Amino acid sequence: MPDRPDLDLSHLPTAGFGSRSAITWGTYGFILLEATGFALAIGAYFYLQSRSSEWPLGVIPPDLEPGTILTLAMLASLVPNHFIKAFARNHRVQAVRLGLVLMSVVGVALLVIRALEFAVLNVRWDTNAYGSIIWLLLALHTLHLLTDVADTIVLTALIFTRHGHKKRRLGDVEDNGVYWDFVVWSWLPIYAVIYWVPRW
Amino acid sequence: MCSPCHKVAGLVLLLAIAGCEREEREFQSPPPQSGDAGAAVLSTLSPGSSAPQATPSPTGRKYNQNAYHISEGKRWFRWFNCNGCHANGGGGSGPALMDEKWIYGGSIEHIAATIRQGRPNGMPSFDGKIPEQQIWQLAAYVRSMSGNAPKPARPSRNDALNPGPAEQQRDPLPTVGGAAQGPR
Amino acid sequence: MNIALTAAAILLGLMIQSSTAQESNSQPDAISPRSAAVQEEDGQWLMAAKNYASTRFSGLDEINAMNVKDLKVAYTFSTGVNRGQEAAPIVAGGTMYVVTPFPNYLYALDLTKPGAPPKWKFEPNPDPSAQGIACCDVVNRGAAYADGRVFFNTLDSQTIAVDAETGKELWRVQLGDINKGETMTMAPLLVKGKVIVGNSGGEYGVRGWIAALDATTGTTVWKAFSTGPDAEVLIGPDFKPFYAMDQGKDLGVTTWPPNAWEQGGGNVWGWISYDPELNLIYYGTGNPGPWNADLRPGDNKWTAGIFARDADTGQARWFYQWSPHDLYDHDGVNENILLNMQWDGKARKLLVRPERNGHLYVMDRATGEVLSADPFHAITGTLGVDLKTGRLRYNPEKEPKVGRVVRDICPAAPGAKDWNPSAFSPRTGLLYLPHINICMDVEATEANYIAGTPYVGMEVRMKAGPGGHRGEFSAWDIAARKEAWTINEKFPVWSGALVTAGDVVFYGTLDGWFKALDARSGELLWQFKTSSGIIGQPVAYRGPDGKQYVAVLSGVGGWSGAIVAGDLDPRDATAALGFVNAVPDLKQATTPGGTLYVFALP
Amino acid sequence: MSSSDEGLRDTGLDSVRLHDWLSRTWDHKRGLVGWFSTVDHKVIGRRYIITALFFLALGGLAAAIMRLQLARPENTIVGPDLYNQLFSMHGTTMMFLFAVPVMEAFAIYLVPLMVGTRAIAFPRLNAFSYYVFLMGGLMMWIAFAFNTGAEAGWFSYVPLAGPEFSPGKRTDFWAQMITFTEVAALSVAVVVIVTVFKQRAPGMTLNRIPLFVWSELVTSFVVLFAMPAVMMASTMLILDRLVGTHFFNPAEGGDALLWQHLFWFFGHPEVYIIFLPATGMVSAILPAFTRCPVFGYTAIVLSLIATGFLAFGLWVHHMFVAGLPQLGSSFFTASSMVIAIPSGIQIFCWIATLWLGSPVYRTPLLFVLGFIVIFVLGGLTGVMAAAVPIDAQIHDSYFIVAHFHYVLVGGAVFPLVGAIYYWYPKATGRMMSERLGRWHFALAFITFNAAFFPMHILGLAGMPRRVYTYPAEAGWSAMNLVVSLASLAFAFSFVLLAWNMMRSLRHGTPAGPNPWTAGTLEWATPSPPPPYNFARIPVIDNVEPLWRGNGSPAGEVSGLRVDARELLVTTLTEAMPDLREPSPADSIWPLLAAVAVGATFFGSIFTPWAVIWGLGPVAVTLIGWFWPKGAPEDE
Amino acid sequence: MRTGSRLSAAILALFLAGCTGLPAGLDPAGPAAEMITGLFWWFTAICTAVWALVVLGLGASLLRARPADDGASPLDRGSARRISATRVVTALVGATALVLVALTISAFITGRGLAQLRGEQVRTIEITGHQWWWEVRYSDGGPAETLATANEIHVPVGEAVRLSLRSNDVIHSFWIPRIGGKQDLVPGQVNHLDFTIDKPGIYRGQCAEFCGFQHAHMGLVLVAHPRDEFERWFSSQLKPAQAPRGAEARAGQQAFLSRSCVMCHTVRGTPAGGKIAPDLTHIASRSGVAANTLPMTRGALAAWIADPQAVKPGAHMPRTELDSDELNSILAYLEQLK
Repeated sequence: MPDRPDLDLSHLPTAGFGSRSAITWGTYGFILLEATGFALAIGAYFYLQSRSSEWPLGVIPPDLEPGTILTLAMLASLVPNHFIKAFARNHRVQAVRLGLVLMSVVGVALLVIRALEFAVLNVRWDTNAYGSIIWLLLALHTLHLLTDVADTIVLTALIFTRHGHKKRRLGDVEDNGVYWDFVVWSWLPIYAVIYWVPRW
Repeated sequence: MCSPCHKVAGLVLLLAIAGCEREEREFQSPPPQSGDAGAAVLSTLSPGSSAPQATPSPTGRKYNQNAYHISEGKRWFRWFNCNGCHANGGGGSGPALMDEKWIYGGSIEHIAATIRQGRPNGMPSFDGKIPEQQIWQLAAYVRSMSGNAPKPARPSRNDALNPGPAEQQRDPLPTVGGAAQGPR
Repeated sequence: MNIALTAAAILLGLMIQSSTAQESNSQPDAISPRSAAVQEEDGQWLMAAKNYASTRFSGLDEINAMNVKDLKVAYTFSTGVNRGQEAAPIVAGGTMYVVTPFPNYLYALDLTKPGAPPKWKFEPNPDPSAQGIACCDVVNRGAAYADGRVFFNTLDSQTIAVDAETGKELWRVQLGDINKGETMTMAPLLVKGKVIVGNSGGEYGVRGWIAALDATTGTTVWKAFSTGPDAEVLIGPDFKPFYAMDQGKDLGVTTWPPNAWEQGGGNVWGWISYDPELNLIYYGTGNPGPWNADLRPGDNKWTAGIFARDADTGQARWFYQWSPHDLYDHDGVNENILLNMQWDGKARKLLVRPERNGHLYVMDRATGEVLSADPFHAITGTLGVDLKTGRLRYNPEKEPKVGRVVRDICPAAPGAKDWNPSAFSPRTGLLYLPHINICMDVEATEANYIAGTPYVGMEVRMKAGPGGHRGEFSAWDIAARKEAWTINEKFPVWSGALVTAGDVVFYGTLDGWFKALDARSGELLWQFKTSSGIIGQPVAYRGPDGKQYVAVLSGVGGWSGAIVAGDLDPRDATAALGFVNAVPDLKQATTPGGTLYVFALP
Repeated sequence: MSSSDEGLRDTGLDSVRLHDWLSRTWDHKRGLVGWFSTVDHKVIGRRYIITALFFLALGGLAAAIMRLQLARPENTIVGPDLYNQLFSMHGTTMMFLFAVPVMEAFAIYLVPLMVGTRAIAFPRLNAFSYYVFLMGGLMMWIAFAFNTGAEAGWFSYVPLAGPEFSPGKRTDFWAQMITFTEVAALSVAVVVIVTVFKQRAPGMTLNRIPLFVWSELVTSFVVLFAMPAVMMASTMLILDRLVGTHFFNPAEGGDALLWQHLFWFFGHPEVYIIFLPATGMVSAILPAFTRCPVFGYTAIVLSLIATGFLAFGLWVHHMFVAGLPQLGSSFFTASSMVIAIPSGIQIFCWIATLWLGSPVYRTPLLFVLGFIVIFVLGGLTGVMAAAVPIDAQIHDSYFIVAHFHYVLVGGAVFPLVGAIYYWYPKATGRMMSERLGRWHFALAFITFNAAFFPMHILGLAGMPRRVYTYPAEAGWSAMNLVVSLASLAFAFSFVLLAWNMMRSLRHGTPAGPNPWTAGTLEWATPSPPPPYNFARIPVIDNVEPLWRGNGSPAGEVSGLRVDARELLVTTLTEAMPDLREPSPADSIWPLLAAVAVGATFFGSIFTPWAVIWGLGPVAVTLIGWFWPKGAPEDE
Repeated sequence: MRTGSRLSAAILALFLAGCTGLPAGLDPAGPAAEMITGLFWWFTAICTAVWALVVLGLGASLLRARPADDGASPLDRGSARRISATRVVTALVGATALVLVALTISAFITGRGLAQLRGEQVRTIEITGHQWWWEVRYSDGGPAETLATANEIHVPVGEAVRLSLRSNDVIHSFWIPRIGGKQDLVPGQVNHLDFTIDKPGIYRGQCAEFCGFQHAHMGLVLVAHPRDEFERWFSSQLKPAQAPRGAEARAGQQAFLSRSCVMCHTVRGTPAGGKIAPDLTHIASRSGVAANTLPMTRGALAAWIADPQAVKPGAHMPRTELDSDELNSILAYLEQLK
């Protein structure tokens, strides 16, 4: 093949944010398939509800307090998360570091509240199908929460090393923020289903 | 090859054999073996210094480990109205079977003998009414109720009203009372 | 409607209200609950229900609401059997007769001597195998005394007559076959020289019957089955049931799938009352078998109902079915209290029945007409009784289904009250009711009939009813058709009740308290902790020393206490046909026992 | 610390030095660790294809034994227990371990080449997915060898697969290994989507994407939405079996049909996950052998997308006789009919392509022609099955067995075999034997029809599916014998293929870069392609870029680093150059992570606590995977 | 080519030898089945035509005469004909859509027609699927007309029948090809299948949903009688079992009641009341044993009782150790249970 360099691309940047970056699209892909999983689990919940003459099945609905506190805390965490994403875009490494430390602490705190949530569901997973499906929903979301909190902690550690200044790592910070948004927003329908649907 | 490799290989082989035994679906019982019932000794007491000998039978071992036999036993347990008296292991007019107490011995040979012969305080004798293979299957299941069967072979819940944690989720209980225990 | 008419209607309503209120205030004389079935008070206790009217009312008034707080143990006696003690001690002359659960020892205690030492002990030696076919513990509900003889049943289906003085056996007859699951646990009733007995085994597909035995020889005078052709049920030309649903030929066959009546239950293991004026005995029939109602389409005559029979011939006079096509194991064997009183302004011969389905029935005992059926307990399983047709209306949402758990059926299988009898005081006009406040989740399953093994077809898981307490003890005003008072108990109340002319009500609890309440207010006046849970029937008698005594057997067991008596495992919610799940904490509250407690004022 | 802007660029390098540099940068290390560390999509893709074909052989072997058993009435070669395991393993293997992986494997191998990029997106995730797939598949078959094979069918209907009726660990293995292997499928889907979205050669606008790439893109999206359903279902199943949940226990508020809804919400799209890439293969093969661009490019792309959407609207037609409300069934009849339209459009476009072009009858084209004849028949019996009254009669009978083998073997395996003949020279540098190929085609085509056509009649004669034997009086014996003989012959035709593939590896005629003078970019690289794929990334102005006058693309780009793995990232729709992103180096961590995840899944078959124990190793391996090592190519 | 045609001729011959007349699925025995069969043939005709046209089109496109290669770029090949090709393809797609609409509508019409066949007056028969046999219950009349039998359904000709289908264990599927259609038996719900039989006769079917080891041997038989014959059958079935006649049969009854038979089977009128296996009260009146795996002959019955696991491996009927006297007496007893 003859060498015919037509298009010189050496001026192109080596990292981008948002939809410019391939990694972000990968994150979107995983968010999409996980959201599908959530949607199916919620669909299974309503399907089981439609097949039962009473709901919940012979037990009282979960206590509201821990779940509601967690929901509010998660919504509040969207604010620092938003700023961390903006700091990362603007390459403000120190601000990103502080923000990630904050998010790690918040994440761990949320996991603690989540543990309390399991305690007040008022039903065991093996009591009946209602118990099974709400445990599944909560466990499914907890898995995502846990993953992202772990991810945040690792990222926090990473960003304090020399890699912290790499634009690419800041892109990772942004992706982690995007994923956190997903963890928060996906919680809202699950919260509604676990805590409010049995009260209708 | 290094000796740890041998050990690992040996372990894998053992697991594999266990898996094969556990999953075998043996529909047809071989003719009853001599010594199957001989293992049952109901008392730990014996005059003199030597303890009574209780040797587990190969039949007992086979049924004890096999998931299919145990699950068939669970089926017979309902079909033959064992659950009428013993409920799902918690007992009723008959004693609880999921606990650690065994009036007439807790080895599979004892349980099989109890089903076969009946016991004086109300346990009917099913000799001739329940074929030998099913007796062993029942006995294996009854043992699994107190967790005394390999966990992967123990049954899980039924598609029925939930009576509590299934056999698979129960912690194995030591077998107390009633009989001399063979090594198991 | 115009205003005047409305005003008149309201006025009328008020008048009626105030008049009934007056009536209930002016008791006890305005209602005359006495009937011929109530004998004069003689200080004895000859039959479990005290009298033919089954009032469990003692005319003794030495112990009253004022002094009951001083009640002390006079003596105790260990029966030597640690199973459920459901019997009523029988007092005749200077002797007390106590029959124990299996192995059904019969003790005679000499009341004339200090501490009431045993006079003799009779051991009937029933077949131990019978223990395996007793659905709900190896209980016995008491003996009966007549003419110097004591009669009682053994678990392996024998009726035995013993000389009251010497303890020598006079006769014994084998009435049932344990290989079919047949047992006997009920207290016999002596009527006109006949011992009336019935069998148990509704959970084993046993065909129920009642029989009258000659008291001197033990030979069967008549025997009436609860299912099958009219000839075997002793239904003849005299049979005049009030409601159309009970009229027809061979309903004991045609209301069953072919041959199903042969394993149809309807056992007679509860209480029998007797009206000497009408010469009728009244008794209930047990649940149809199996519990799974899908396997026995039809009304399943003559189970879960009440028979009135001629005491001499056994011929049925009328029948009424509490639970046609019973869905919930509601045996119709509870006590029938016979009262003569004003009803709707007319003097009537009544039969009062607190039934398991939670309704208190008031019936005309001459005709079998249901006059009222008021709920005395929280009910979800049924929607009331249609007084026109006499039919119980089931709640379609709570009908057990095959393969699906139906939740929160109230009352549960033991009913709002089980066999544990209530007591009626003519002084207060109140009926004192032990309650079981338990609901259940059930799943109907396939049921396999194997003779001598249980035939149930239902997975049951019981739990505390509304309010979370599992028992209640209440007083029901029969005339006013409403509850007078109620107190909650932690555990189901499985003991009988006793009321005395001293206006004190006695009952015991599963965790071993023996309690005395003010009969009018329900106020707790006195309580004593016995060695084990109480499921027995308290009695009152006048001792040879002229003092009033109150006696009760303590010893947990029965269906409700099976978890303790049988050492069952609470991890299995279905243990003891589901009862264990309702009382998983009972093992922490009490232990097995078997002790007679007798109380007196110091 | 070096800035990435400082590396050595390809600008001005002559082709020899360019090759040296790129080879040094992109090639994987030698040795066992190197072998397990490679993230080269061609290596991974090749392993994927070979593994999938290996599972095809196992699945085929299971089928052959089943047909031996069914050759005569009341035969006793295998008993019901083994037979049930065999057909369960056959279905599970063919669907989960062969068809989906092989279709995704072709994407892994070909998509980066066809879109003109040096590596697949997320190459480590790609490698991870392979190890997951391999371990999942192997564990399933090893379990079978130890008498712990799936026994409740590939569809594992509860309650038969539930805790009460499937004792032991057999179904546990099935459920966990399904969840596990679907992790692989989902990972590949994300990888393929991002590769197509962000790594296309400059100028490859949406309407210049090769149809095969389109089909894999749509397939990947279908995977993304469908696979979570089966993972959810199999997770519920294992929970029911292991920890006593009640999802499928009707007594406690669960529902047996919930399984079917979830399973078929995946299971029907699954058919299109297999079929769509096959249509892409057809659309790739046809132009090469008709010397004519595919007729109706836009129509075909829209058909692919429409099929992808509609695939989710017809799962209920697998449940027409399960007792669902009438109205719902009518809707699904209509939707099942509608999906015939996009398929019809593609068929007509292909025939039009043949009409317009000048066909050259080489083996790949023969298989495509065979595909059209067989698949159309299978599609039409599918239309019959979409009608509720007819389905009520033929459902779960051998008619349906015939139908879906016509669709899946005819619709996917025939194009796949064609694709093997077609791309074999690209992957190996040698041609397969044409003579043997023609024999193979003739044998496969005839024996396939002889094996599966009579099944239609068997089904109508009342023979249900999944029976291990049948009575002689039923009158099905003669036809079953024909079916069995033909099936064995059909199985033999694959031996020819295997022989041809193995023999040609050594003895095939050297192929050169573009033996078929095809038009898409993969033919612009040497055969087999070097680790870096393209010495210079081409610039595209056409859907068949190599069919321009001189047989090479419209242009090339420069300015990319050669001393570090660097990719050109382009914009989503217009494929304008946007970023030069680094591409990860080889790593052993994906393998370790797959082992950790695999061990967790394996452990969870025996105890739910394995999930907790497994979290640690999984976390460690994932951190090891993502933590930058400081080597320049990682930056 | 020649080998191909020879082979197809051989296949055709085998088909003709294999089945007398039409396959069962296409030989309707009642109006519902007739409608389904009609729809089937209509679909088959259309689909065959479509397939033939496609294959013809394919052949034509391959065989059409082509001008010599003009050496132009393949990109430009056929561009002249593209417009006409577009028209043809568009038309074909339109035609496809029309055909599909027609087929969909005809499917709906048939579906509605099937729904309308359900009259008001129907006889309901409850079918319960078990691993691996069919429980059949008639409970339309009063409770005393409730009848339980197994593996054999009797219906009167010309009467609308509604099957009420449920399962006690796993999913089964009820399928008798000649009465048209099938319906699953799903635990936890009740499904229905409606049909009418026109012609008296015996119709065979079997479970169509995989249900475990003996899915292959879960046969059932439907017998359609004229009405009066049906009534006779029904009333004879309602009667309890015949008392054994003869010493051997009496011994057989004793053996039956004292061995494992009594644990599972019912013989009405005796203490045997097992409900987990087929009701044997009138077993000798049925045409098959072991869910119609074997014909009702003494030999088959003996084989089945002597070693059920050899006939149906994995079935729930165990082998009971019987000596030959016991076996013979039990056979003698069962043979009298007409």
